[in-house]
Amino acid sequence: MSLLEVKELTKNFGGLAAVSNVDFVIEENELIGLIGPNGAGKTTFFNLLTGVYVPTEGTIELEKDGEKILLNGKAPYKITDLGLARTFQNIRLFKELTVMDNVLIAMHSKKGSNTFHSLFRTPTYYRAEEEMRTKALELLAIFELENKYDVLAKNLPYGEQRRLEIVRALATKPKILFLDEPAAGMNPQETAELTALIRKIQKDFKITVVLIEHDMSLVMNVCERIYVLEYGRLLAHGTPEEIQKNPAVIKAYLGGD
Amino acid sequence: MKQFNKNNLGWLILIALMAGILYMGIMTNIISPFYQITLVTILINIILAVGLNLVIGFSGQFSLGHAGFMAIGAYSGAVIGAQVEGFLGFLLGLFVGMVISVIVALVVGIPTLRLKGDYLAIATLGIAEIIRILILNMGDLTNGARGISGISFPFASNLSFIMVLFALVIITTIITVNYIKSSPGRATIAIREDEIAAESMGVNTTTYKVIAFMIGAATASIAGSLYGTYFSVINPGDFTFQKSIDVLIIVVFGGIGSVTGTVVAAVVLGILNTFLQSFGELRMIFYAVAIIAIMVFRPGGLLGTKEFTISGLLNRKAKKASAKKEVQ
Amino acid sequence: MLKVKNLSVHYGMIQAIKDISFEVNEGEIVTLIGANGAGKSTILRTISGLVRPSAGEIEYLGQPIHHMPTRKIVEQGIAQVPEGRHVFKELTVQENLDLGSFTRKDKQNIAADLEHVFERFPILSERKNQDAATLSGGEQQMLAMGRALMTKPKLLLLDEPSMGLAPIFIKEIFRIIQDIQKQGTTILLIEQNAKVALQIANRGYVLETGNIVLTGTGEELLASDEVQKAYLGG
Amino acid sequence: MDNLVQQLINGISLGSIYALIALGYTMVYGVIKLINFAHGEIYMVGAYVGYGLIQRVGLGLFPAILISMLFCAILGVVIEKVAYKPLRGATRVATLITAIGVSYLLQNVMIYIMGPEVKAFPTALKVQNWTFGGVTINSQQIVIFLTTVVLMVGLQLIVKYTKMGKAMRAVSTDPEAAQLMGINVDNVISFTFVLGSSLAGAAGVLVGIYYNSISPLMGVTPGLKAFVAAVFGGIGIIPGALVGGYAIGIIETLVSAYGGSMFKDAVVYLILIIILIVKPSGIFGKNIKEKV
Amino acid sequence: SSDTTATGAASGDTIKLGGNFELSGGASAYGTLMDQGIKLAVEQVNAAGGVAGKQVDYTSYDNKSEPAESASVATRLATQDKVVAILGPATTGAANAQSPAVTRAKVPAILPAATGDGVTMSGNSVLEYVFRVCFQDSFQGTALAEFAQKDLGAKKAVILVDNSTDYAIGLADAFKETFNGEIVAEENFTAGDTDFKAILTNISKMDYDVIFLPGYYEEGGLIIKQAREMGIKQPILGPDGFANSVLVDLAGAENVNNVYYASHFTPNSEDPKVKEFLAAFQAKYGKPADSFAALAYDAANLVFKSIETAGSADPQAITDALAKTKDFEGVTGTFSFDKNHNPVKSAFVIELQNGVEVGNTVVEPAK
Ligand SMILES: Nc1ncnc2c1ncn2[C@@H]1O[C@H](COP(=O)(O)OP(=O)(O)OP(=O)(O)O)[C@@H](O)[C@H]1O
Ligand SMILES: Nc1ncnc2c1ncn2[C@@H]1O[C@H](COP(=O)(O)OP(=O)(O)OP(=O)(O)O)[C@@H](O)[C@H]1O
Ligand SMILES: CC(C)C[C@H](N)C(=O)O
Ligand SMILES: [Mg+2]
Ligand SMILES: [Mg+2]
Repeated sequence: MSLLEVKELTKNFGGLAAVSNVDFVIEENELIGLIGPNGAGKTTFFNLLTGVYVPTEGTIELEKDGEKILLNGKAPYKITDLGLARTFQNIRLFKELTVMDNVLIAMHSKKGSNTFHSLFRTPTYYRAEEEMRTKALELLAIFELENKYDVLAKNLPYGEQRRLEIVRALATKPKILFLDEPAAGMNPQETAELTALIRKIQKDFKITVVLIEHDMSLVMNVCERIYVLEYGRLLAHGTPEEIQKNPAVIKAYLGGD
Repeated sequence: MKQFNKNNLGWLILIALMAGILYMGIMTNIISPFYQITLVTILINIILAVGLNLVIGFSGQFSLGHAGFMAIGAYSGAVIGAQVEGFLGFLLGLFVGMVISVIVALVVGIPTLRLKGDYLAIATLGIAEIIRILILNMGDLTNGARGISGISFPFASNLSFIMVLFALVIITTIITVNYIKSSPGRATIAIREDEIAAESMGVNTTTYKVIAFMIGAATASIAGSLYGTYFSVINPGDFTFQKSIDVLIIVVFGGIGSVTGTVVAAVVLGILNTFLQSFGELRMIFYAVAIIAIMVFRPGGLLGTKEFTISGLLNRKAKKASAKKEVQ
Repeated sequence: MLKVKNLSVHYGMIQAIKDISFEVNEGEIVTLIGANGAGKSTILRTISGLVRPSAGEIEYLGQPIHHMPTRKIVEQGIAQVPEGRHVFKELTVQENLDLGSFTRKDKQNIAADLEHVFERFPILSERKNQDAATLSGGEQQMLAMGRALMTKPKLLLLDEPSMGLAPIFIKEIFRIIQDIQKQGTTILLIEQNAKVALQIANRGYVLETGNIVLTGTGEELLASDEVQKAYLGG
Repeated sequence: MDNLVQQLINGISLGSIYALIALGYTMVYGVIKLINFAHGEIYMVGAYVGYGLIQRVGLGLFPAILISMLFCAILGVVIEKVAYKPLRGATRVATLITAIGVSYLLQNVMIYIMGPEVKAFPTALKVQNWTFGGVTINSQQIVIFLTTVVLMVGLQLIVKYTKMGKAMRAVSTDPEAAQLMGINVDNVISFTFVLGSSLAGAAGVLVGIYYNSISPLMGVTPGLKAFVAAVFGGIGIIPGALVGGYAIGIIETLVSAYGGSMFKDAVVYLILIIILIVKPSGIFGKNIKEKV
Repeated sequence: SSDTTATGAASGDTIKLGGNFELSGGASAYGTLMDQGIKLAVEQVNAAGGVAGKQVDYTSYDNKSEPAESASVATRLATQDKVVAILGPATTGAANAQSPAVTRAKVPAILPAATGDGVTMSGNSVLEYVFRVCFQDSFQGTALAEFAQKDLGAKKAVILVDNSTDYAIGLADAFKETFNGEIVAEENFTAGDTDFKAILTNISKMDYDVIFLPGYYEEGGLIIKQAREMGIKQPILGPDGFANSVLVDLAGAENVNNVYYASHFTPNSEDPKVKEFLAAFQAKYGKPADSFAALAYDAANLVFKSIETAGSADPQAITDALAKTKDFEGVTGTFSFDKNHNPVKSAFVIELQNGVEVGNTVVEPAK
């Protein structure tokens, strides 16, 4: 089977179906785009996959070591442990902590020493700590943030905050990385740089990236497949070329020129 | 890594120095019996407040139930101290109190720590009150409202008690600091910063909240045992909501999230309190005005979230130089 | 209409705005462009009185306003769509829009204006009784815009109004901006989407770490190499 | 049966008093998200002002209540300006500690001026008892009950339907955006304190009359209970404060009535905790999960 | 310190006396009155030429109504200020916390009103430096139980107890032990409560002859009022905690019928000493003295007398003299100390009708 299979996923808020009957497949090493008008249900869809919301109906299944694991209703931290990581549409860094700490926190479930070792500062603790820091610096270097390791997250300019969010998500060692509007608030120049970075990490880390974005220069450039949502439903699905030509998508989302 | 050791060494020297000063001071009676009481109160308050700071300042969970755990420790110490002779009884009481507190913290923490902000505050306050009311109604075991007096004091002198107390202050503080500066500690701080993001980074928020709560409970219990042992009388009226507030004031005063700030605040408030003894009816008026004034002028507390560090002290010059470079 | 003279703004020790001057004339669309952290939002916040300048003056309709409290500035007819939307999360969409007209005296026109906002943003009408907190990012952006329109401002300050909007709606939003300009509202616009912003703007200023480094008409700036390279991605 | 009805009446009249104080708590909380620990002390000051006016000056009940409300309103605004306003940007615990400081201050200044001991409140209202079957109810209970309900409805109307009410809710969610709407945030907050504190003042006088007893520490227990009541109902929600107040009054009374007087507070807290576990934002609290 | 009432004599010529009182916090209503009672005694003795020719210098500190503070204040007085004797604290809890400190410093402490059983004891042995001038709770509880069955002829009693104070609980226990009849019900309240209707409604349906109400006048007054308004007519019996005129104010004079309480002294006494004390107190403070002020006044005078008998202001000498106290004539009665440093003195049970004292019964201590 595929890496992740979503079947007939539905989320209702009161009378409103924010996500409705969506089928979605993620394979290994892909770059997938998720687009759609405002309020189409894209963020809600991410929230369902990462455990922030519990689906009203439908299934989310992850394949791991040849087994299928049902993700419905699992706590977010468990889903992260299983290899799904994300960034947030409204940046949610640990603002009062340093860049380094932000990354170390994300590593903790994989590498951190346990409570006992930390309380009594055993050699294991020092070894684990040292390893984590080295690893974190490596990750930060990819995003050119290594020199800012001791800056408080809130003091970073906006663009760097977005990048740090990606580093932090990567630090959880995900198989699938979900990015929610990573280019929002960036100018075209910065967006272009980000585009290259996303390609690079997808290749280097051998992961799948799923991204929500309204900036078509980014989406059409990097994504291999695109899903389009409208009113919670799947409106279309295909390659960038197909989507750009799809009249329904043009009408609902892209707008004609 | 080198820096790390230098820093630790610095602290070690400072602690040894302080222990030496205390020892000599008490031996020579320069720290008179009266100042010893103030000292004991301050040291006990440090244990209480450091633990509460872990819960409130670092894990971001607003607990108003500290007095309940202190009561558990005090009563365990008193009851067991009466059964088991000597120092062993003291240790056993200390230990049993910790175990009970940790179990209570675990059992009530799991369901209630899901609550947010003021709802959690009220729930924890409720737990402390329930503990207190149970103690009040435990018949001959706790002696109800009459409390327990003549609690055993298995120390050769005040000096030896104070040295043991000092050691416990150091141990609990080091454990707390070690915890904060470790991977689980960082996970705990992440919860304070943004619970949803923390969970999405793989942090099991319930676990870490409960661990912080349990460490806080254990240290409060230790403080309670020491309190009962030293002052020899306890009754349920000593562990009301008011006591939790007193500790909270120390934490906020020092700066939420600053361990060294907590220590400084405990010392400052301890001295202020003793100083105000002679003001009779005006005492609490001055105290209240002091609280308001300090909060108005230093809303972040004495140290904010900063820590006083030895390495900071050592590096002060180096940093100044490099800061200049950056500007140019 | 708006004259900013030798303005400096500090956040603690950091100087975010360094002695800049510019002006906006009645009926114009003026845009401020610049990289992240250049100080664009700070300027808007200072005009609205949310941040106090450390030096310099701001004059609006010939009257200094840099000492006025925000609400007075709003009463004079300066509205803002702030960065990060700042909708009233615990209130419904309808209540948010009502608050837009809080200081208005012409009660009789309010209902019509509300209709107008709903026409422009049909989704808000569908979500009328929903709490703003649960709106999607883009919906919140529309609400912030709608709310500002309800104040019927003489001068509208827009801080990245297209952020998080779907492409089809970005076009719509710029159309709306031009519309309200036609109806007589003056506009000071910040946009990451510098290209479109410069296309509709009468004039623009380029900001770099708190300084104005370039100024000109929309076309001039669009044609400038520097702007092309730094802000338009090629 | 009579007994149960009588106890319910007892519970409701006790609950009315908690509710009356809780309303002010919740008002202030709703707007500036501050647990105004000094609220119980404003209630106490209200009672003393009423005492002074009736006992020493010889005024009648209604002028005394009005003047006391006025006095407390001014006091509330002064406290806000001096002690809370400078902390607006600070953490909420910092403001909480300041509020505790203010509450100590008011208690001890009152002790300094009036002495620490309990004082008997003059009987300013003739008590009329009515008995139906085995059940007795008196005029004061009815007055307090009606006052509480009327005030609750009044407050709710103000907050929901007036322009000021809208402004209050706007300030509550986003003070900065509220300014951008032309709202005078300082005025709104002052108004909130005027409302909340004058309510406390009225409550002080009414309770003084009802129990016939006032003391400088009289605000502590009801203050705490009122806070619990506000949490019970969902902090910031006006009908919630009322329901929370009644819930606590009735639980306390019934627990005492059926042999648990030793445990009445413990039972109240236990029920509170259980309710919060089921409904983490109180009975009326909206449990919106934060939109991510 | 601001609370000094020295009259200007050089320090060598003064006797330093310390006060450890609840001047702030929950028990400040008692502590403050006691402090005032002592200041009056000091003023009078200084005006009359002092004690053994020396002026008395009285310093009091606030213990915040907290045990730890009480230990701190006692230590401060004994070791820093080097007082020759300590007066206070008011309550049993604070007194217990003070005992180790005075024992260590070997300075006598005289407790005006700490009535808890065993306050002067450590296990089975007496604390050498701790004395009190009030009777203890078990004596009072016993006396009231006997009064209930003998004088009131009660067979069935209801107990309403303040479960938050050791004082009230001790009283209730002693009462239960002595009372031969049936205890129909025991209900609890907490100091600071104002609404007692729930428990009163409960007992209003029961059959009994007397209500025993161990607690203080603050709650006692309100309970009397609410009970009488509810139509409960049985006699109400209270401890010395009722001995304050505010009790009647709180309850309303018309409700205070069939109310009896134990007291250390009666303001209606014909004894000139008592009259003089009451007048002097009223003149100095503008309010009536209650029994707590009277007890503190006695405690101070007892110290003065012991210094005179000892002929020295040395703490140990004072302690020895105190222990030998015989027939000390105070405003709260004439008493001697037993071997446990408790005064052997009689109690009054005062009867109130329509809010006024109509009579009293003297209860002699058991021999
Ligand atoms: N908790 C909620 N309660 C009610 N409605 C909700 C809730 N969360 C989301 N919605 C509604 O569900 C719809 C989908 O929202 P979602 O945030 O997923 O949109 P989106 O596709 O991410 O949009 P955008 O591109 O603007 O971010 C929106 O109309 C929103 O108003
Ligand atoms: N509240 C604050 N405290 C301290 N520094 C601040 C604060 N707000 C902004 N700054 C700093 O001031 C500078 C200007 O920020 P501003 O938000 O005005 O930039 P901007 O041009 O709007 O950037 P963006 O495109 O990211 O919105 C930045 O360096 C920023 O870090
Ligand atoms: C002053 C009194 C109220 C003290 C009380 N008799 C007690 O022991 O504790
Ligand atoms: Mg979205
Ligand atoms: Mg900006």
